[in-house]
Amino acid sequence: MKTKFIHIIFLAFIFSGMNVCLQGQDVPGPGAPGNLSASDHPWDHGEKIDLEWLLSKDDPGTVAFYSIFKSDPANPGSFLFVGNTDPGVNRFTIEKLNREETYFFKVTVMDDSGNESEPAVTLTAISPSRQWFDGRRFPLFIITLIFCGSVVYWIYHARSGRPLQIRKIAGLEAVDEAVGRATEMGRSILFIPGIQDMNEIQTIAGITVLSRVAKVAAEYDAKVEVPTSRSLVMTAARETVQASFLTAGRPESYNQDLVYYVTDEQFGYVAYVQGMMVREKPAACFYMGAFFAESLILAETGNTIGAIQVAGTAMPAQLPFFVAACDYTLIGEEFFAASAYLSGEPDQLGSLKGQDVGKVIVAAGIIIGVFLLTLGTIVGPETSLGTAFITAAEYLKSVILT
Amino acid sequence: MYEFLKDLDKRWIFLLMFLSVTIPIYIIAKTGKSFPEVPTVLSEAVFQAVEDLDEGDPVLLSFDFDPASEGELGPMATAFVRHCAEKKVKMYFMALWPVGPQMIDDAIARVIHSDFSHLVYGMDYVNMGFKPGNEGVIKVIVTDMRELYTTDDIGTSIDDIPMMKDIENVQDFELVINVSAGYAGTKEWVQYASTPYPDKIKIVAGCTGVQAPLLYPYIPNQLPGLLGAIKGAAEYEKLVVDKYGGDNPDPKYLEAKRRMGPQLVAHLLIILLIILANYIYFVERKRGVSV
Amino acid sequence: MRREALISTSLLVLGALYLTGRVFFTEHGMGKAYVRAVEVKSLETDPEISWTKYENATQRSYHEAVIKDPDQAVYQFSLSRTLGTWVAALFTLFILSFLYKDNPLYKIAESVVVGVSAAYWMVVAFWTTIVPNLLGKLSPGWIKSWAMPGLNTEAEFIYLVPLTMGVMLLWRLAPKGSWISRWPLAFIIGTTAGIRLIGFLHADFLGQIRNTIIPLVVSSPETGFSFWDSVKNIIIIIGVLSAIVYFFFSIEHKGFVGKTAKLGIWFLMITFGAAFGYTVMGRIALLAIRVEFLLNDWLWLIDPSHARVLM
Amino acid sequence: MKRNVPLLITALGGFILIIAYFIPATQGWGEVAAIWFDILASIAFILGGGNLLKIHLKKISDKRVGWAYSAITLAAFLITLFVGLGKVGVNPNPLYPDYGLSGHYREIGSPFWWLYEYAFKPLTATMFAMLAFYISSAAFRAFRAKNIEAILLLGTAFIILLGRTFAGVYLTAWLPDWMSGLKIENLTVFIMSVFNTAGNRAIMIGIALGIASTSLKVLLGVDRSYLGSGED
Repeated sequence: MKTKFIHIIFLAFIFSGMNVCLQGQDVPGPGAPGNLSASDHPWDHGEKIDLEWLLSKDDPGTVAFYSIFKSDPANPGSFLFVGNTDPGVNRFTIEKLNREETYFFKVTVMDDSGNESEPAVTLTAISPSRQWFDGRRFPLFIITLIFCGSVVYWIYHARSGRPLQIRKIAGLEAVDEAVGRATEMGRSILFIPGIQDMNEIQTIAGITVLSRVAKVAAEYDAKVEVPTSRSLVMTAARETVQASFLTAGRPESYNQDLVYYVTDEQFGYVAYVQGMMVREKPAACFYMGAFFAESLILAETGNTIGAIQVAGTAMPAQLPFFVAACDYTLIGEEFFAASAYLSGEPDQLGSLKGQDVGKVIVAAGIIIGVFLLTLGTIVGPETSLGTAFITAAEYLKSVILT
Repeated sequence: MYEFLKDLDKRWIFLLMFLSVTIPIYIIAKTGKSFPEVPTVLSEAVFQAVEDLDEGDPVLLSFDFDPASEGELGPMATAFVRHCAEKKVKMYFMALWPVGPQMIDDAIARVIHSDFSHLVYGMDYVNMGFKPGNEGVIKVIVTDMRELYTTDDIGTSIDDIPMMKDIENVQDFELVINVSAGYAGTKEWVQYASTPYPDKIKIVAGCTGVQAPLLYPYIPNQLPGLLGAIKGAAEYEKLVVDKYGGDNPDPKYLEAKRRMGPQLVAHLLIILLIILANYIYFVERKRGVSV
Repeated sequence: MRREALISTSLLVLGALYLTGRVFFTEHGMGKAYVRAVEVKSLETDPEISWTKYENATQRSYHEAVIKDPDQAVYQFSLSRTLGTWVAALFTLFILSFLYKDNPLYKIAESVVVGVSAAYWMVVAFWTTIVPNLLGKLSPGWIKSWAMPGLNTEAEFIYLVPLTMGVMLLWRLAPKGSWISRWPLAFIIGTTAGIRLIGFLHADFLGQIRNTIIPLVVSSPETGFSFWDSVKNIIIIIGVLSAIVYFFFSIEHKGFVGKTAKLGIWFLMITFGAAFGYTVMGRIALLAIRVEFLLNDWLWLIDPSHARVLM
Repeated sequence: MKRNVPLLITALGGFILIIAYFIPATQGWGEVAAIWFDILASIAFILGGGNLLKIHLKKISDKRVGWAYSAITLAAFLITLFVGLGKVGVNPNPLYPDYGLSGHYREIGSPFWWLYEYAFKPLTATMFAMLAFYISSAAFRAFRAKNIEAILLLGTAFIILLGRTFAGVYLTAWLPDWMSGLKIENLTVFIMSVFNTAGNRAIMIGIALGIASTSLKVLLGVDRSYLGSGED
């Protein structure tokens, strides 16, 4: 204790002496930061390193900012500027580093009068290392698990035969009705699975609805025509329709030429379908999938020929047109629910219950976050309680929900 | 009136629509007069974002549209390129749509070749062309440009292009300007570029009228400025022309403003149609016709 | 019916007469296209090869060049592009004729657009995907030798996997064993499902919750309490929550839930109305550019960009 | 085998990509899958093109009604394919003059460009422009104030339509400053940034849930209609 005290006295003496010596010459630099240590940033892709140092003796005081530098692997011995931190901050995360390189770092202090201190330098080289898990995505991982878990749970729940209460969706009863009417009138049914490829979930959902429509049509012995705008969708749609005819017990009525490719071009496709609709006058039109501008062309043409039209899409921009021009429209999530409803299988209905759990998470997240932020604002961010609320809300936003 | 309207053939409406677009176009082109524009906040924000750039700053322009939407987006592309050229920034063009490079070439021919012919390809502007993969492209180039872009649109190696020397990834650009007609476009740029790197990537965009409502949820944090459809283009045109146009601006820089004429008349026609439709509806309800 | 045929025939004849008159009996004519010849030299000096590139030019620049030097060859009349302008104009009219009713002219346009566009996308896929991303990865040397001389990469044999799957996909065309094509289809659907599941949960699901966490009361030390911003935030939160209630599947829309769902659907309807209003704008712009093309580039009735000197 | 292997491939492919999303070393796999998909979709063009040829050849050989139109389609298809794949009339890249095929497939002046510029472009753009007409007929027919929902829909559309033109600005310009919130251009921004934002957010959240649950059903094999019957 005593020796340490003497040390300090001694150091103070030397410093004051230096001060005296330097008087009249250049103004001396601020106190250097001390003990710079570098460590790998945890749970990352292997691109970041965390730095930590002891604050300069002039902080708080005359320190304007700390400057951080990294060594330049291409040019040994020289350093590249990375960034600045405010006074009072003693840590910094360096990003965009290369896993294959080793680095040194240095930190200097700049004071209010523009003097730079001696640097604090790391003594050993370090390179960032890559972890097996991306820590930033941990909350997402948990939320995914909860969501998938609840869907799976309700599917099993339904499979075990316990009843599920699910509300009605207006557009869905219309499917059977439309197919029936087409049969009565002796006209065909047009099914359009959107204009996107198989790498779009909406197309897959549309194909699922197609399997149901084709099955009912096969039972009634009605003709279903499926022009597609993608080769892969044609392939998948053929498999589906064929299977539906088989399930309905009429494999001999399946005609693969009714599921055909037109063109990948959106407006070339719609030019064809529009002409075809006017000439063949299908009695029922289904638009189930991802749609863009062609939605209104299809729906208005269908309206002109007096067809029953049922649409389902998750393209928010096209919903207004379907809502305005079709008899029934499945809006967004309802469209995805349709395949579950139409299949009539209990385990499919279970998945809807799982989706509702997701909605509860949404509502809870929003309500908690809003509550915290509002309280924080009312109490006032200048009080410690208010700050605590706002920090909690920010944590929710920037850590859990990213 | 009611009897006439009730069974009105659709084709009369079509004809009215055609006339309400054609006549204003003809008159405006003949007289050279068009309606005034008052820029809104969002257009001002776009203008300011470009205005804040310094000479020589790198700017990425992603033209994600096709000829089908050129009517709405072409004037925006023209105005953006011109504004960038006036600010003397370095322009890097790219496209997420297969026909995007064609739109880029058109804009370059329209603005750079004719009015800024001193700009040198490879030094002041470069067309990096189209890459397939939609948002996948964005995800890759935000951290590494060269993984996908090894050559420019005409096949010159990236390493032989002087202005590519300092560009490692999208974060190195001072501003990203996106002109988009749908997927992949502004929404993907916001989701995969400015959302993960809020401090490093700043995006302003011009989009079609269909897309605009879907982008409002991202304003202003993830997307500071947005030009919505032809009106946005007309407002931005006005800002650019007011500052750089001189007294007698080239008509190509006022294309959107001109096109607001048919817009106004056609909008009024649709409003009129909605009113007439409801007139029919109320008469029918009064008479007890089941509808 | 006969009257209708008479009207449309006479309209067609009148139109044809007008066009003939405009082409042959006016000094300037219409629908002509001009080009500027630009010589392109190869960048290698030895051996020097050069060819001519034709850029679009205006009638005005052509006219001015001719006045300056009647023998100049830089600006030229282009027959192929003039023909193109006429073809494009006629196709435009053919498509629009469908609004009146389906007719042979529309059917011609329809047949052409299907054929050209199907082939167009195949060509694009070949030159932008198959060549650089499949063949170029598997055998860069070969591709470098004829298609992409600028290519300098090593072969990546992992691309044998998509190639194999592609062959399996084409197996459908074979008489036997077409079930094998379900494997690549299963791969596509599986990977799509995986990517979308996590992608949408991350970007849209979490992202939109995050964006909705806003204070009900907006106030800041600098500006104080802001009434309108608070109202805005309150409406947004009520709107999001009530619309989510509308999408609930496991509760019948009755009582309080029913009323909330009703409020939710109101919000959705306002959203749809807004989208409709915005979309109208874009659609009219599209029509305007077609009409401008007809009046400007083809009929030469208007000249908003001062591209022509009418003699 | 015919049915279970595809199910296994689906499940493995999907779950591996989900897990890969959380592991730093494999986060790029999603993009790789996207590139592979592109390749597969391009190869599948052979199926689509083959189907197109088959349909139209059949129509022509059967002399079915309208076979002449099929002949037009076929001719347009084959000509475009030929000039595009062969880069007919395309000059080489100035950097590599010795390579005949190094030019851009859509070089200005080439036949493929001509087809694009004077057939593809006007035809598709006009088709798109037809929407202006359909939107007016839809507005006339469907926008009737039948109930509150319809009133909200058409009322909002009405305000936005007005607000996006000079006319709307002119109509409400007389409002005093303290009522400037009711000026139509401000009202438009208010509707867009408040009501529209709320509605779109809810739709987007719902869609995300729907997509996630549909994907999960596909991966678990609960929903497998796309795989066909399992018969050859």
